[in-house]
Amino acid sequence: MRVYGRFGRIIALSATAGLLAAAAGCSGSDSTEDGDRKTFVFGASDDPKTLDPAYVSDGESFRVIFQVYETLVALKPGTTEVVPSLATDWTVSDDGLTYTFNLAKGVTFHDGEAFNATAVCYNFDRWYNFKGAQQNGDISYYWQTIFGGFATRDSDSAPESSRYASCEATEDSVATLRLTQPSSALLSGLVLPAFSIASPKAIEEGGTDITVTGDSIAYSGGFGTKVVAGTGPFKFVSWDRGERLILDANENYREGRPQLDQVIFRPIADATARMQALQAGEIDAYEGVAAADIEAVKNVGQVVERPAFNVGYVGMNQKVPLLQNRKIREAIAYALNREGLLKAAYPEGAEVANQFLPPSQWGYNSAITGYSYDPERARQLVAESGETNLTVEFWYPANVSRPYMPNPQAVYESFAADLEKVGFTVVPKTVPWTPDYLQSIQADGKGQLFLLGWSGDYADPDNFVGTFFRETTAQFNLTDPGIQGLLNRALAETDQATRQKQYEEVNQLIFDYIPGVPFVHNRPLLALGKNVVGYQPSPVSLEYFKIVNIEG
Amino acid sequence: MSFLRVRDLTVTFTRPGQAPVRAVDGVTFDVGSGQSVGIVGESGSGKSVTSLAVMRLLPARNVQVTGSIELGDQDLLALSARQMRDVRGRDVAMIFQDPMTSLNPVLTVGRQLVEVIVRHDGRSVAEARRDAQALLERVGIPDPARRLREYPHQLSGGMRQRVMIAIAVACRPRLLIADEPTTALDVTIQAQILDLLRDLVEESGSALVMITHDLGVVAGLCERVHVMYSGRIVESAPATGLFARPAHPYTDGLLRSIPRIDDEERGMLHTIRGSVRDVVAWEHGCAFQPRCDHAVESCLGGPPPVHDLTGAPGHRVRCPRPVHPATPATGTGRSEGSA
Amino acid sequence: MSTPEQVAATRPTGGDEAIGSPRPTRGLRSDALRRLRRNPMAVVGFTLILIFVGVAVFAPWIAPYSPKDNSWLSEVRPGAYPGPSAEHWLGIDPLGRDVFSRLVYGARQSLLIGVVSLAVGATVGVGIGLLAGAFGGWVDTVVMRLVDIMLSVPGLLFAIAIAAMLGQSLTSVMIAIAVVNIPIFARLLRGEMLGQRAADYVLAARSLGISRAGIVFRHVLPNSFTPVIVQGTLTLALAIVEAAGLAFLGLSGSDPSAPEWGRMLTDAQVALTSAPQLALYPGLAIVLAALGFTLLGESLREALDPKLRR
Amino acid sequence: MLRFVFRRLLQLIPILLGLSILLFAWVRALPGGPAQALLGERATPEAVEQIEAQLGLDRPLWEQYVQFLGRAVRLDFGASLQTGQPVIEEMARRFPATIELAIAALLIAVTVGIPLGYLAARRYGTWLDSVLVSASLLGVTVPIFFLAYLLKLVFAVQLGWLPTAGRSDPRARAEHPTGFYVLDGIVTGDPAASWDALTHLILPAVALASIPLAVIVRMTRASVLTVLHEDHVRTAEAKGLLAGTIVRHHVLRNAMLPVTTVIGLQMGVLLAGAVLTETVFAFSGVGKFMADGIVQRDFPTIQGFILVIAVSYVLVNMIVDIVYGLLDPRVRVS
Repeated sequence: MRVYGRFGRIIALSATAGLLAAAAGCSGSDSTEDGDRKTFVFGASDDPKTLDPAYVSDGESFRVIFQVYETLVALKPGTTEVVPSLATDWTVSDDGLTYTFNLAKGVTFHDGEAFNATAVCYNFDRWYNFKGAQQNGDISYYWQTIFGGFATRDSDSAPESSRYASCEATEDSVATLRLTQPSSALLSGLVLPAFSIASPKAIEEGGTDITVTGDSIAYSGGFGTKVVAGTGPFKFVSWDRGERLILDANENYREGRPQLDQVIFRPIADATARMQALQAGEIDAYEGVAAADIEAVKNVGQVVERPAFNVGYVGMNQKVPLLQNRKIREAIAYALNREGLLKAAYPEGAEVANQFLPPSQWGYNSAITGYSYDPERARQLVAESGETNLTVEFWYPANVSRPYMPNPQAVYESFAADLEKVGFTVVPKTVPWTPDYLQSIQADGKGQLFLLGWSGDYADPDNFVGTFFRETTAQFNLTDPGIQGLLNRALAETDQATRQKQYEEVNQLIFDYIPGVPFVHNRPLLALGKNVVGYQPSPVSLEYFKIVNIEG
Repeated sequence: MSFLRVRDLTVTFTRPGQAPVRAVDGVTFDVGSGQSVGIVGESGSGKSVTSLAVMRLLPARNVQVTGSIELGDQDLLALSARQMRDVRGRDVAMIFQDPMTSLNPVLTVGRQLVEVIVRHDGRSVAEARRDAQALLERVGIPDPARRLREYPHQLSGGMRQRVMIAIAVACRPRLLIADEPTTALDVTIQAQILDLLRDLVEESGSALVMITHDLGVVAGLCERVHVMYSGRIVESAPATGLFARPAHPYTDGLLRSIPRIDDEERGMLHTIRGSVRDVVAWEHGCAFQPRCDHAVESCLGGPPPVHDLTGAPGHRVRCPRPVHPATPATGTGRSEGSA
Repeated sequence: MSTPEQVAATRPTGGDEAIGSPRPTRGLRSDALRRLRRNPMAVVGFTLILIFVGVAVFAPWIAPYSPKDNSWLSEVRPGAYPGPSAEHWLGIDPLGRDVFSRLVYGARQSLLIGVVSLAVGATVGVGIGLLAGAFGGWVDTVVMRLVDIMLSVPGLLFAIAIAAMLGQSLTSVMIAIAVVNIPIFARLLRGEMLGQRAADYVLAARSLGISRAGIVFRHVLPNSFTPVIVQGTLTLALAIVEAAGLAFLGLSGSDPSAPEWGRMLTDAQVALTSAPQLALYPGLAIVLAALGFTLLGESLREALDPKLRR
Repeated sequence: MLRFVFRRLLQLIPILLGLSILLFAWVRALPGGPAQALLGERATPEAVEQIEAQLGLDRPLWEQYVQFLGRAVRLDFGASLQTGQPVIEEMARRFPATIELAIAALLIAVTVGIPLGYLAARRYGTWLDSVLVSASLLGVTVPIFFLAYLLKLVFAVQLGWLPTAGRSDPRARAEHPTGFYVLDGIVTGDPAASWDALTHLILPAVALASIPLAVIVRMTRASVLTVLHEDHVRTAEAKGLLAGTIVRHHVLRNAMLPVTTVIGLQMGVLLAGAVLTETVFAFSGVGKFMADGIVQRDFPTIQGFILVIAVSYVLVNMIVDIVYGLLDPRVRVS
């Protein structure tokens, strides 16, 4: 029976952990704290799903994977600049179809296997040859985003073609990647933890079985849950789900052993509880500091902010007759007290948004001002609209915290009260964030009014406005030749200056159309203990623990 | 000299917010060594409270006990609680009315018997077990070894009362108080239990106080009888004297309410009017007066004094107009007896 | 533990025969009422209930503002929520609403949940108990087995399961709590009826040739209601607390702005460090309302239980 | 005695069968039916169809039930929508934590509740009695999660005496061969780990113990009061037994009988209450998993949790019944 098998595995796991600990030269009592060991405890909001990099796209999994594995190319800490990593340098053919990576030498995986071009290509081939359930959009999201499809197409939802042609170990330390069509996003994409290079032996031995039943994904393979081996600064020791995940310093890390001796991820779902754990000294850092907790955190540690590279908005589905009336949309824009909400419930760095693009992104139209809070005007517009039935569904996600929306329910309550004040009847609708909410809003277009937002993946205006409006999406259901035509032209445009103008223009068009009301560009906050140094916030939330240290 | 001397015993229940109730009011009696004494009365007469007072088993709170109770050379009311624990079970033991509830249901019979022997006789448990077996045999329980291991619910009512008796006599107390020991039992068993009690008392030389509402029980067992009514002793006499010549109208009523086979002249049983509930405090005269056929106005002038019946030594009665006075009864008129 | 002077010291008047004979029912009722009035627990409980129900009924007149009115948003800063003032007796919440008004309207929700779930649960439960008690035999066996099975799921869990099944709404919360109450009332009434059926007056009535239904409805049922009332009072308290527990798990009314104590308490946890009062107010409200019903229920039980009478 | 246990085990069968029918009905009544309950709301129609065929939803109801029962007996509830792992594995992994917590809470409730209840009974009608009774009434009216938050705020955050979250110090490394952390420390010869696990248990256990504690206080009080009035205690007094003997053998021993039953019933409160307490203290037991499951509408998990907890509850109460039989000779025979 299963229970016995599980018991056996626990013992096996413990034994493995013990061996690893012994191998690392970690002697002494198991549970007593060694005063000399520098431990960094990160209060995560949840367990990783799995540590198989190719299967995940969520922040908590990425955070751990980012410390254990490395990618061919990486980001300069705190920026979006691509720098060498496992590939010391690379060349791109003129046609943009061939990438030749020169790999770092003398690197070994945590399991002792040698890192070389064969290992790199093993990983690429594995991804390209994903089958069946592995082609599920939730599982291989980033492969599909960057490379497109697979060797065989097993799922209707998988992209039809693939940009990937082949990977060849031309020399022991030279890997050649060939594409079927050029991609300017390739190098930026390869920094994502999803393209981490793992030990082929670990993958083979652990197994990568996966079964998908509806919403539920079972990572039944041992790779990523029990067997984990990358080349990163920290290596996997043990994982006690719900309790802690332990990483130890990699003594043989190619850049030299990290300053920290061990890193521990402690899952605490509730932000207040994480703050309390920080106060009690149980953890050294956490993500998602509530605005109300800033002072309390500052009393015991530090608050650092990530750059604002996001937007939160109230979307309006054009499928809904009431929302097809521009007067109504304008009334809503005037009715929402965005400034009041931000001042009351967001950290100081949060800015009121008036377009779907963050100010730091080129293409932002600084000439746009307007739709300031004016309930009188809103009421007047409602009266002018001629609409009599002012009942509207307002969707918000339950139990989730997003970078642009730390507490969706509070945002909902505040805006709903604003809307009711000017005469709307608001019907609350809420479902859990993943997968139900995204599905309902983005795929099924069930939303009428809805709360949503976007954190930028890369620095291009199309990543924001293009994603929303270039095509007619289920969430907005916007069909407007003016906006859509301009967005398509801007994407094809090669002249940077022209593009910038086009996006500034399109932002004005969107502002006038009001397919939704952007309300915030937030700066997500991280809390750090007093003695934590070297933590470098990243605009794309990928932060290196190898440069972190505990002082004193 | 008497072994148990009770003098002017008064038990008052004081409950906050309610008038104090005197359940026992100035009771005085003696029990000689080896003597058997009966205390007779209806429910509520105070006879049980008297016995509990002697055992000092009345609650400490809201109960006031005055007077004196001397057992041998000990003043029981002056003993500390701890000292009293040594007295109970060793010097004076008690048998209760209901054998169904008086034994602990979750302990074996043996355990309940052994613990008292160990407690007072200072014997080892093994020794006490042997004693216990012998005791059970003595009180007439067949197969005592097996019974020791059994629980009370496995025994019949009569057997349980035998166990109670065994527990009471386990440490050979010099005084045994039996509070209605047969009331809850079948009639056929009653006689057996009474026989057993009589045998045991005679054999051990213990004194016995038999508390009962049943004059019949007293008749065969006791040398002396005290009749209680509403907290006071209304008549005390040697058993033979009492049955021959009941003096108090209440005693007379009790006696006449016993059905007798040899008594053919009366077709109907006598009943006493009313119930003991219609209590009149003794301060305002005889408490029995409201139910008394003989009552006269003077019965209401304060508590009637006790006086000896002339010509009947040791026969005392608390009534100005006894039913069978020593002197020829007048039956009518205002002759007021005086002490 | 103390070594008591005498263990039997707390016995009532020493097994005296003077006390404890059967009393007629009518006497018992008025007797109970008298004892209830003298019991400070009952008085406190009754007062709390009076306040609670009064506030719930007259909420619109008591509350100075609408519970959803967020006009004071501009006075709020993260972690700094205005405290009590002349305009806002209990201050302003993180979304710029008057805390006192929300608390007052919250009493309505709590009372509604309590009363409806009790009414439904008790009615159905009593009906089932009646069925089992009146018919006896296999009906009784089957019904009581069912009740046993329902009781084999811990109450809160049962409520969670049902609320989770029905989805997020006030109705589903009320149904969930009601369903949990059904087996409790069914078993209670059936037990009472079995006891009553053997009672002397029922035997007397039967010997007089009164029909079974007649006996059940005219004699057994009215006499069984006392414990139902006691249980009902206690159930109201439980319903209020259970509703809070469900709210904590996200199982409450669909409108998060609706002033509901359990939800207010849950939402206030976010600001527990900076503004503990926001949790304390609804927390205390829940405790006091529940305590009111518990105190009254327990006093009632004690007053009506002849065994506990001293 | 063996026959008594056997008979009691036999009585389990109808209860468990009934329970399975109840759960079957629950799954059927879920929005979208059993297939969606297994697959989640986003299930594609094809997946639903496939599962429905697999579950035999087109077959007669009784056949479906038999199939459901088969799965339930094999503890096959499908995969958790939260983690993708089989529900039963997730439960098995977390069950020791919840058991440990429930036992700790029960220990607190019993060791504190019984003496307090006894004290209240002995001081019946005094202010002490009133205080204890009122406190116990308060104990059942304070929402567990609210109490948990208050305890955490005061003892962990403000005073810093105890940890705020989790089952063990995240920095400490301990082996967990059994999953019961306190026990693990003993098994692996690491007393510091046991101590660490204990300190993490205290606050959640106290919060969880509040209701059972209150109930046990009141039950003990009522029971002791009843026993004190029983004739056999007077007999014991008349025997001149020492006060301590009487309290232990004649009062408490008898009074504990009804309390045992109540303790069994309180296990239900403990197991269900764990859903609330574990969440507050980020204590990774089945309760927290269930709470997350409710939020995520993880019906396979909810279903598994309900069945496992209900069965545990029934089993615990059966054990309590058997213990009751051991304590009370009257039950054994009848």
